[in-house]
Amino acid sequence: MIIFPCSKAPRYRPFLRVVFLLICILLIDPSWSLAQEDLTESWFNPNRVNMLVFLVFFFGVIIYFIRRAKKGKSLFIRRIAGLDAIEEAVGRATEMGRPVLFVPGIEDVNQIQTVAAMIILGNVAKMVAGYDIPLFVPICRPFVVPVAEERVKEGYASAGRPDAYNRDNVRYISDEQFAYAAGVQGIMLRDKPMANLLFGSFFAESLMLAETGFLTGAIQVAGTANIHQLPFFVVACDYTIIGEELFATSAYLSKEPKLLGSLKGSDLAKAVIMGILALGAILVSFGVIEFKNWFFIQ
Amino acid sequence: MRREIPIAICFLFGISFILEYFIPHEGVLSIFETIRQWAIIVIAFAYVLGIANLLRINYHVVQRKQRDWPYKIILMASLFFMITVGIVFDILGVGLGGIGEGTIFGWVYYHAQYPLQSTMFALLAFFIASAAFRAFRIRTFQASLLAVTALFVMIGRVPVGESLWAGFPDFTEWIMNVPQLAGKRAIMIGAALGAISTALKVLTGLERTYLGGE
Amino acid sequence: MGTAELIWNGVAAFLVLCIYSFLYKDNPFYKFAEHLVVGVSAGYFAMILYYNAFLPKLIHPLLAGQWWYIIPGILGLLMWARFSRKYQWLSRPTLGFVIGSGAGVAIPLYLQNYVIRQVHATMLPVGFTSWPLITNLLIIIMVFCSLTYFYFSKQHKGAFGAAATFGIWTLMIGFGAGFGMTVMGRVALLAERVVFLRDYFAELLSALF
Amino acid sequence: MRKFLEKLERLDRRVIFIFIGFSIALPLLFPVYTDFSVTAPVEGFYNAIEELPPGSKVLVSCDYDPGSMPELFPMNIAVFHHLLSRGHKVIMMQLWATGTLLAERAMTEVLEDFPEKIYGEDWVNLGFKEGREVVMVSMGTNIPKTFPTDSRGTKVEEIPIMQGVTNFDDVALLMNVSGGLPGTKEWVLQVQSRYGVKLGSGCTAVSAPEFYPYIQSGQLVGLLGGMKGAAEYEKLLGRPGTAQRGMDAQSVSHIVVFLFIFIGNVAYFAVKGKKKRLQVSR
Repeated sequence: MIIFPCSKAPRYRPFLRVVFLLICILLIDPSWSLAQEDLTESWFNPNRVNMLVFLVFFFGVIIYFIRRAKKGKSLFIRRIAGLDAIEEAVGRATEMGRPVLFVPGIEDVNQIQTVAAMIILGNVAKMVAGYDIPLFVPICRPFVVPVAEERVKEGYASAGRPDAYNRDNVRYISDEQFAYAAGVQGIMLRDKPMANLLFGSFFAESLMLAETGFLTGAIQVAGTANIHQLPFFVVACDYTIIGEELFATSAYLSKEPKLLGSLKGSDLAKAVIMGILALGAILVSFGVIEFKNWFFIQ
Repeated sequence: MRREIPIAICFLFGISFILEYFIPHEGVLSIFETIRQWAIIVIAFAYVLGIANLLRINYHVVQRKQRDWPYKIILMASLFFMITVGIVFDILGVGLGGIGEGTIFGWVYYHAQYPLQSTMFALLAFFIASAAFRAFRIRTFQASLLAVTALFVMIGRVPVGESLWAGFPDFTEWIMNVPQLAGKRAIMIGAALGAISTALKVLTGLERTYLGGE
Repeated sequence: MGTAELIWNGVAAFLVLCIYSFLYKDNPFYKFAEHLVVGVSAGYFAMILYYNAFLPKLIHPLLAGQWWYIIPGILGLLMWARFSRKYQWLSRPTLGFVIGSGAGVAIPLYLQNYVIRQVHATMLPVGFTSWPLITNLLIIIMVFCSLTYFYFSKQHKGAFGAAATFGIWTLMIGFGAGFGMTVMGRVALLAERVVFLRDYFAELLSALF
Repeated sequence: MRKFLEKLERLDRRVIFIFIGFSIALPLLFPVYTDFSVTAPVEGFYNAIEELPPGSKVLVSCDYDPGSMPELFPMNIAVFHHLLSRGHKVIMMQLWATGTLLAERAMTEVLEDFPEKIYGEDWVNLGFKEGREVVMVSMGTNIPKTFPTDSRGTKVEEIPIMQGVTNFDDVALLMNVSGGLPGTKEWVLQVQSRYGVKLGSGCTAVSAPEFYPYIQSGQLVGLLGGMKGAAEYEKLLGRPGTAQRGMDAQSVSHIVVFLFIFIGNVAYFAVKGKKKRLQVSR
């Protein structure tokens, strides 16, 4: 496919140049920076130049590091502790011969957190495959069902056990948040899984699931980027993967570890953000607010 | 082809939605609004898959008389009941069909689903107490920070706290506006960068595991 | 309250008690309520989607001659290819559409709301001369250290590790505060349920005697 | 003794459940109304309504759902009651589909005290409109165009209360009962900062801290945060409702949780258990 930037890199270069040029023009041309009252007829929103610059910078950095990793340059990434926690929980379940439960959150597959959860799910399936213990995946949104089925099936297949895959273990329960929680609690209470893995986008049901899981004596590992629910996971689970670590874990576990380059990219972006923050704070302290204002988005 | 076309579609729609963010043109916005509606339609179709999955699994349980099978009959019966009074009654023109106020569907919603839902939600009052009792032990420094802040904020929010120490509300406010806010911002920034890079990998087809194997 | 309403509310009160019986332990009443809520809510959502999405967003525009709505119709129908083992792959374009548009919508919004807006809001004047300025400095230091915790390219050792540790402390204080804040809301939920039960039994008693 | 402490350390959760249940139920069944002071944001909210000349038109946007109902419904009732008792006219609308029914229910309860108030003259429900911030902004240019009919299908031109209402300049005050998004934040950013309308908010306890800065900056005239805010407001109104009674339950249950944590720690230190549950990644 020629349109994909990474598979055929040289073809991508002219495109990048054009984008770069455009941004330069946008930044220099003063007519863009004059905020117009009525934008309904124009083709570019000048109030969002700052967003465009950031987006292009961030995309560029990520793609650069992924390409570097693909070329075989070694990139140092520290071990992500969440991985050990998942492996330990699944390991304990296999020792005890008790099921593993994977809860992928309650949002649809068009949410990035759910996609990250699906990537992790495939690898959990791979870990479980050899041991003849069931892997239950209760699901809240119908659209997630086919994706989860595929991921589990593929996980079993790549571990050489396609026969062990049981379609009935990927279960749609209900779209309604608390009905879903009730259904998952039912699985926890009656099938007694030894490892509860809760990854994805959770809301108020987080504590219900984690408390019921504790009651059944399971080892619980949870991960979410929903800040308001993190306190409950931290309190009630054995191990909690916080915010960005969820995406990092999924990057680590994804098919090509080389995609870890994206972690480097996001690290660089973080460093730049810290620099901007420091500079901005100093400038504002001295009464220069133009720099800060540039980051204002309407 | 079985993988390239889906990935191309993914890329195309993804990039267009990114561009849409920068285009304030009315015509363009209305096109994208239509496409957003499409996603809702497509998801509605997927619902049939969900219901089929639910019925298949529960039917298997009943057929094989596995544990708790009578309850699965209740589950399927209530599902069929809702669909019957919702659609079938409406199409047949039987009274009280359809959804909304004053229909059987509405009654069941107000007197079964709503109380069940809100009662499940209210179970959290109990769980939050048992979780606090168990976890808030002064074991390590980190655990103590967690426990002590939780206690302060908790007591500072109720009238009793204020009568214990007049400065409690202000102190709670400070915790919320300084350390809580700072931690929240850091998680937000990190998580957003992680999400964006994952999204980018999905769009460009670098991460395509969601499509499944061949 | 009329007799019909009394009976309907009686059903509701019974179901409430069924759920609360779970607090003692799992039992047939709870199992009944659990399966009922799953079945009813699945049916409920099917109806909501039928009346609020399928009919008004697809069928009505199509009947009104807006032919381009055939595209989501086809994409939706392709999902049903999942029922066949042989043609399962036909559902993939639809997956691509939903995931792609979701990711595309998310990217600028995440960047705007969770990155740039936050950066903008954190650029605060700092100093040592007054309490607000010191507080601002504290906020910036805490954001810095917490971000350090999410840094993957470097081992958490030495000064860097110390910063990350301070970052975790900040996160812990934040989580504690979040937990403490929520207790009130959860208690309010239970209070509302108690009031419902109290009112119902009061009505019931006055109706009976 | 040691055995007792060990038992206490790993107390059966059901004991906690019983205590929590009673600590919430008993104060609701036998209220005592413990006293508490009224905070400035609530006073600001109350005064904003008090200071209006009678007959002022107040727009109330009820943006919440059954999930946040326990906290916001008592507030909603109190606001309607206050407005009608001062002789103001209530124009209500919703940006959440689930809010319509709840707002109507709140009004029905309030109207029991004011049987003389007439729909269309003293209050009107414009109903729910999809579109979140877009609706807010378009109301800024033209309210009748945004809501051509009320929730009952009557044309806005035919409703007496809506005569002379074209945009935010024609309402004396805007009140938002906010359960999440879109809610107070959006009203502040999209409407208050653009059109300078006076805005008050009632929100859940969880989101209140987010809105406090708006009070400092004067963008909100007042704020009711969660059940506590509603209780303070009810106190000012001199009309004890669910919230004020709920505050007793809040105080008692919070003390109970506090005591349990305290007992747990005492027992823990006495036994010096080695169990390790809480970990955070390094």
